[in-house]
Amino acid sequence: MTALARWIAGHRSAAREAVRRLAYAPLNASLAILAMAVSLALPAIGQMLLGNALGLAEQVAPTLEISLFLSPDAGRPAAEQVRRRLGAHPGIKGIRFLPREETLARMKGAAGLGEVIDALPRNPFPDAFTVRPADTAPAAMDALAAELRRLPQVEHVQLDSAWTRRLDALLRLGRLGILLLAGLLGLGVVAIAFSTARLQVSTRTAEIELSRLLGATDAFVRRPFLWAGALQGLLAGLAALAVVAAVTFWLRGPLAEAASLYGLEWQLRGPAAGDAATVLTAAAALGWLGTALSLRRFLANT
Amino acid sequence: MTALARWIAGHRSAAREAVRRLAYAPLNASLAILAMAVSLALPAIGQMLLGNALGLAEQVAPTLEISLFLSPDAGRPAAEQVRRRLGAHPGIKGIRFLPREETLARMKGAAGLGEVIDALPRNPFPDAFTVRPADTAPAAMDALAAELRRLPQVEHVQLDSAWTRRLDALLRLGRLGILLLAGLLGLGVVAIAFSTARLQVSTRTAEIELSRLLGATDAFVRRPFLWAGALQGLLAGLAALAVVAAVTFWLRGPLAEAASLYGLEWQLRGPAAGDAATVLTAAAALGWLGTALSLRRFLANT
Amino acid sequence: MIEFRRVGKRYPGGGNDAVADLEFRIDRGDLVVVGGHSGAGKSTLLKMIPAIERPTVGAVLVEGQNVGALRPSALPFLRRNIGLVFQDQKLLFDRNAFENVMLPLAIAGFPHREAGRRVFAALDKVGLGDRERAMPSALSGGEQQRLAIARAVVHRPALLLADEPTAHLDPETAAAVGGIFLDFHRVGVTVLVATYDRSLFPGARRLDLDHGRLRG
Amino acid sequence: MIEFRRVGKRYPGGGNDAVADLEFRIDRGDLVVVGGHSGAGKSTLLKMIPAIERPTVGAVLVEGQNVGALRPSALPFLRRNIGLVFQDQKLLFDRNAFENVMLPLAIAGFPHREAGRRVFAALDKVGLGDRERAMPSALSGGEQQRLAIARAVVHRPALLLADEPTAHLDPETAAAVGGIFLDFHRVGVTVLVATYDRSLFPGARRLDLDHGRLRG
Ligand SMILES: Nc1ncnc2c1ncn2[C@@H]1O[C@H](COP(=O)(O)OP(=O)(O)OP(=O)(O)O)[C@@H](O)[C@H]1O
Ligand SMILES: Nc1ncnc2c1ncn2[C@@H]1O[C@H](COP(=O)(O)OP(=O)(O)OP(=O)(O)O)[C@@H](O)[C@H]1O
Ligand SMILES: [Mg+2]
Ligand SMILES: [Mg+2]
Repeated sequence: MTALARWIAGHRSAAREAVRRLAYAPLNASLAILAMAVSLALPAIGQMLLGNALGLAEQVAPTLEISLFLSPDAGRPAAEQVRRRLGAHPGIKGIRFLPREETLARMKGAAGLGEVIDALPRNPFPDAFTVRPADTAPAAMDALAAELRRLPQVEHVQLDSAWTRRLDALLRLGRLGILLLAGLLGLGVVAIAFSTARLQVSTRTAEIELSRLLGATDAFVRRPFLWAGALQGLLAGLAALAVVAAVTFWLRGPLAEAASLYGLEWQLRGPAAGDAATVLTAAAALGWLGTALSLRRFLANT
Repeated sequence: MTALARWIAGHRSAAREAVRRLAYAPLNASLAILAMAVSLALPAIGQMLLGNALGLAEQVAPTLEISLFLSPDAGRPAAEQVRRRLGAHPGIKGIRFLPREETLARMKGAAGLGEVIDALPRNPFPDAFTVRPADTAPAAMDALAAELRRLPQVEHVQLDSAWTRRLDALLRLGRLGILLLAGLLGLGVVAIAFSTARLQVSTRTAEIELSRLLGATDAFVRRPFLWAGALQGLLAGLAALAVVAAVTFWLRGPLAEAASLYGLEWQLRGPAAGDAATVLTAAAALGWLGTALSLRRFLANT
Repeated sequence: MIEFRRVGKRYPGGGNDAVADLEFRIDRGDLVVVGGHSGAGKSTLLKMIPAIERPTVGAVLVEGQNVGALRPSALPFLRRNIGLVFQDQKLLFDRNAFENVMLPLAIAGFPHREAGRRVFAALDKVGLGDRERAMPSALSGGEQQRLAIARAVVHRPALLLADEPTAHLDPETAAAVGGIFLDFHRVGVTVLVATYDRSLFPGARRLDLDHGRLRG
Repeated sequence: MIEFRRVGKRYPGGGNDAVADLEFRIDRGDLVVVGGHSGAGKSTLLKMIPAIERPTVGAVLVEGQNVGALRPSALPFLRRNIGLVFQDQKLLFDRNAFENVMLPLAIAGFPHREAGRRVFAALDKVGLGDRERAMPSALSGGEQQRLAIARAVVHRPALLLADEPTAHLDPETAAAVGGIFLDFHRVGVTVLVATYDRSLFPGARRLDLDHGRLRG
């Protein structure tokens, strides 16, 4: 046998042995897989929700706007000139023009003001623009507003900076929460993977010790454990994905309903194929890693 | 020795033995405690946040209001009469009167309207009330609005029912999320407690079998395990409370800041003493229960 | 005290009867040596007395009780009156010598003080008086066997069952250990020993097994 | 082949030297019986050859190598050429007889087919040819001991170390097992046996220990 063939044969029988071990104590294996799956599912759900939230933010983003009111005396040509300058500005992503006639009509529709407006001698409203800035960070919006204030014919620039600060605070809070969750559950996954491996090692102490007395290399001892750990992680990853799918299915209805109340047409999407692959890889890697750490401690002590 | 003294002595030595076992494998014990603590901490944090959210809702509740606009011709006496009827209504928790003069002054201050208002021949705004309903459920608010609409001199009743529906949808979503989290983590706690007990039983199979051969009763075998399980649960509960306290401390600043942006003076509170006691009791009980289940399976099989 | 009535035992999955047709009586205070080739059924015979194994046919009576039919909750009280030396010793390797010997006393609920005195006495008797803090893995094979014997006699049972208790002992130590069993026999304890070394128990009654059946 | 040079061993925590001043040579193909009272140091002597224990003073040479100074990664290759019968047998109770005997071959990376043939041959040799699917817990004490012997010889090692391999065997079976060791000796294998039963190995060279020192 060549060294390679020997190596492959070694791994083949180690993998067989790993499957045999999991099947030998199915309840133990299932419990460990379940516990790991729960810990994996929560960050996976978080990731899925975050991905969806980003998509949603794209849709909601237009509310981060700056309003420009021209002087009431500025004519249409002046307005046209302002529009060109806004269009050429690199910091601006979109422009909407609001002619003064339209504003007047809208104000009339508003409750309790019809009578008032009718009493007016002339249209008191100016032409206006709403612009969508490319960068919606509060500081960037402030700077852009100050710049726009200096344009000719622009009498008033309005920027709902309280609102942008609120959104920003909310986003920071959300990120903090997810960070916290991921940290806590990361700890949980590591603890479970490690102690599962410990359990498996501890029920096989006699076998490990004997094997070494009979001339087994560390690699020979380690291989079936590592295979079992990775396999168990993989199964936990699959279970976690099943949980995520169930949660997606369950939340889709209520979330779409909530979104429709805000006038949004939006549907929760399940995790992307890439994310699913990441979960499986991470799960198998974690199972492998926890086992390797456990083994290192154990093999060093004996 | 009386039977009671014997029973107490048995439990005393079982508890001593339990402590000895935990101390004998401190890493195993710490890992199990850590994993359980993480699973306990998340619902505990959820509970703490929920409690805080309820307090916050109390503060925010005034925004769930109904606005009443009187006819512009109604004089102050008519307004006074309406106020009395509102004050006597059992479905109304609070009333605020908004004189037409104040409304006019406020409208003048609003951007771009100063000129318009000055041009008006007379004050176009009516007297108004805002009332806080006792029951803020959407259906109750709709009914109350309909009733108020029938009051004499009331020309218009405005109810931001879209907003109340949004809040309601959000609350339902939040409850669903917490339910989901509690369910998942409940599963996790059970799995960990059970498999921790299995680990402890499986490393002591020889001892259990020998003890039975030497005439130990099931109670004698069970006692130290149950004590160890409960003790471990209790320690996990303490660790979970420490996590909750750390989270409270960490979130207090950002949350207070976010609240202040909404004009709220509000501070996150840690878990109440009662809630902390509940966590500890539940943790010890869970540890005990998982161990008992594990032992039942094992002792039945041997 | 002990009576076997046409006792047979076939292990689940085993093709042949491990023992068959066993019929004998042992009186209180008897000293009996159980003999026979490897696999003859000696251990099986001994294990049926404390109901570690139950007969598939026949009845084993101890003090008039059919132990094969005892409820599980009644077993502890039967077993606490028996001293057992297992063929594979069954020492606890995460407990030191003292704690190993303490176990039967803890199970019987002996007061701590009195129990400690008895443990030291038993360790002394098997020549391990100075090893009470040693873990079993730090004892030689023969020392482990003597530890198992100390554990079997520490609670002064009325019945001693010993399965090859001198297998790992040199002739001199074996004779000393045999002497312990003879001492117990002398004070009225019923003793059954499975052993190949009959010379240790001169004058003992013999039960010789051959493929599960009594010979002669 | 094996050389002890003023070897001494004191276990950590042990008060006395387990062995001291051991100085001897064993040539390839020798048959040696190690004797001495319980606790004399027989197991310690045997364990130092495959470096299961390391001497605290002196050197143990196997094929010219100082095994006490071997790097951990070199141990497997030393041990694979040795057949070991442990005093406490060290069978795996969650594997059946076949799998227990298979272990040394799996470790050495034998091809599956050839390994299976050898396992059956070894089981036959110790009289367990029809028990290959039995779990060790379903074997009598003596059968377990023979299983341990089958495992020690299955890979046909150049050196056999056996620690009381006949302790649980009746005289006839013990003689048969002794014969196995004599057979290996006859084909050139070096054999060291710790036993009280010297009559099994007539004409063997003797190393007698007394409180850790060689006698005579
Ligand atoms: N791991 C250990 N730690 C401490 N002391 C030990 C250890 N192993 C053996 N000993 C002591 O070393 C001495 C020699 O032990 P060894 O096992 O070599 O004796 P032995 O000749 O094999 O005895 P036996 O015939 O009873 O098996 C004994 O006193 C024993 O208690
Ligand atoms: N748990 C079991 N399951 C199946 N067969 C068993 C079991 N225990 C023992 N046997 C078989 O029953 C027969 C008698 O076993 P027993 O242990 O009573 O023999 P023994 O006389 O004690 O032998 P030894 O001297 O070798 O210990 C043997 O053939 C053995 O293989
Ligand atoms: Mg036997
Ligand atoms: Mg020895």
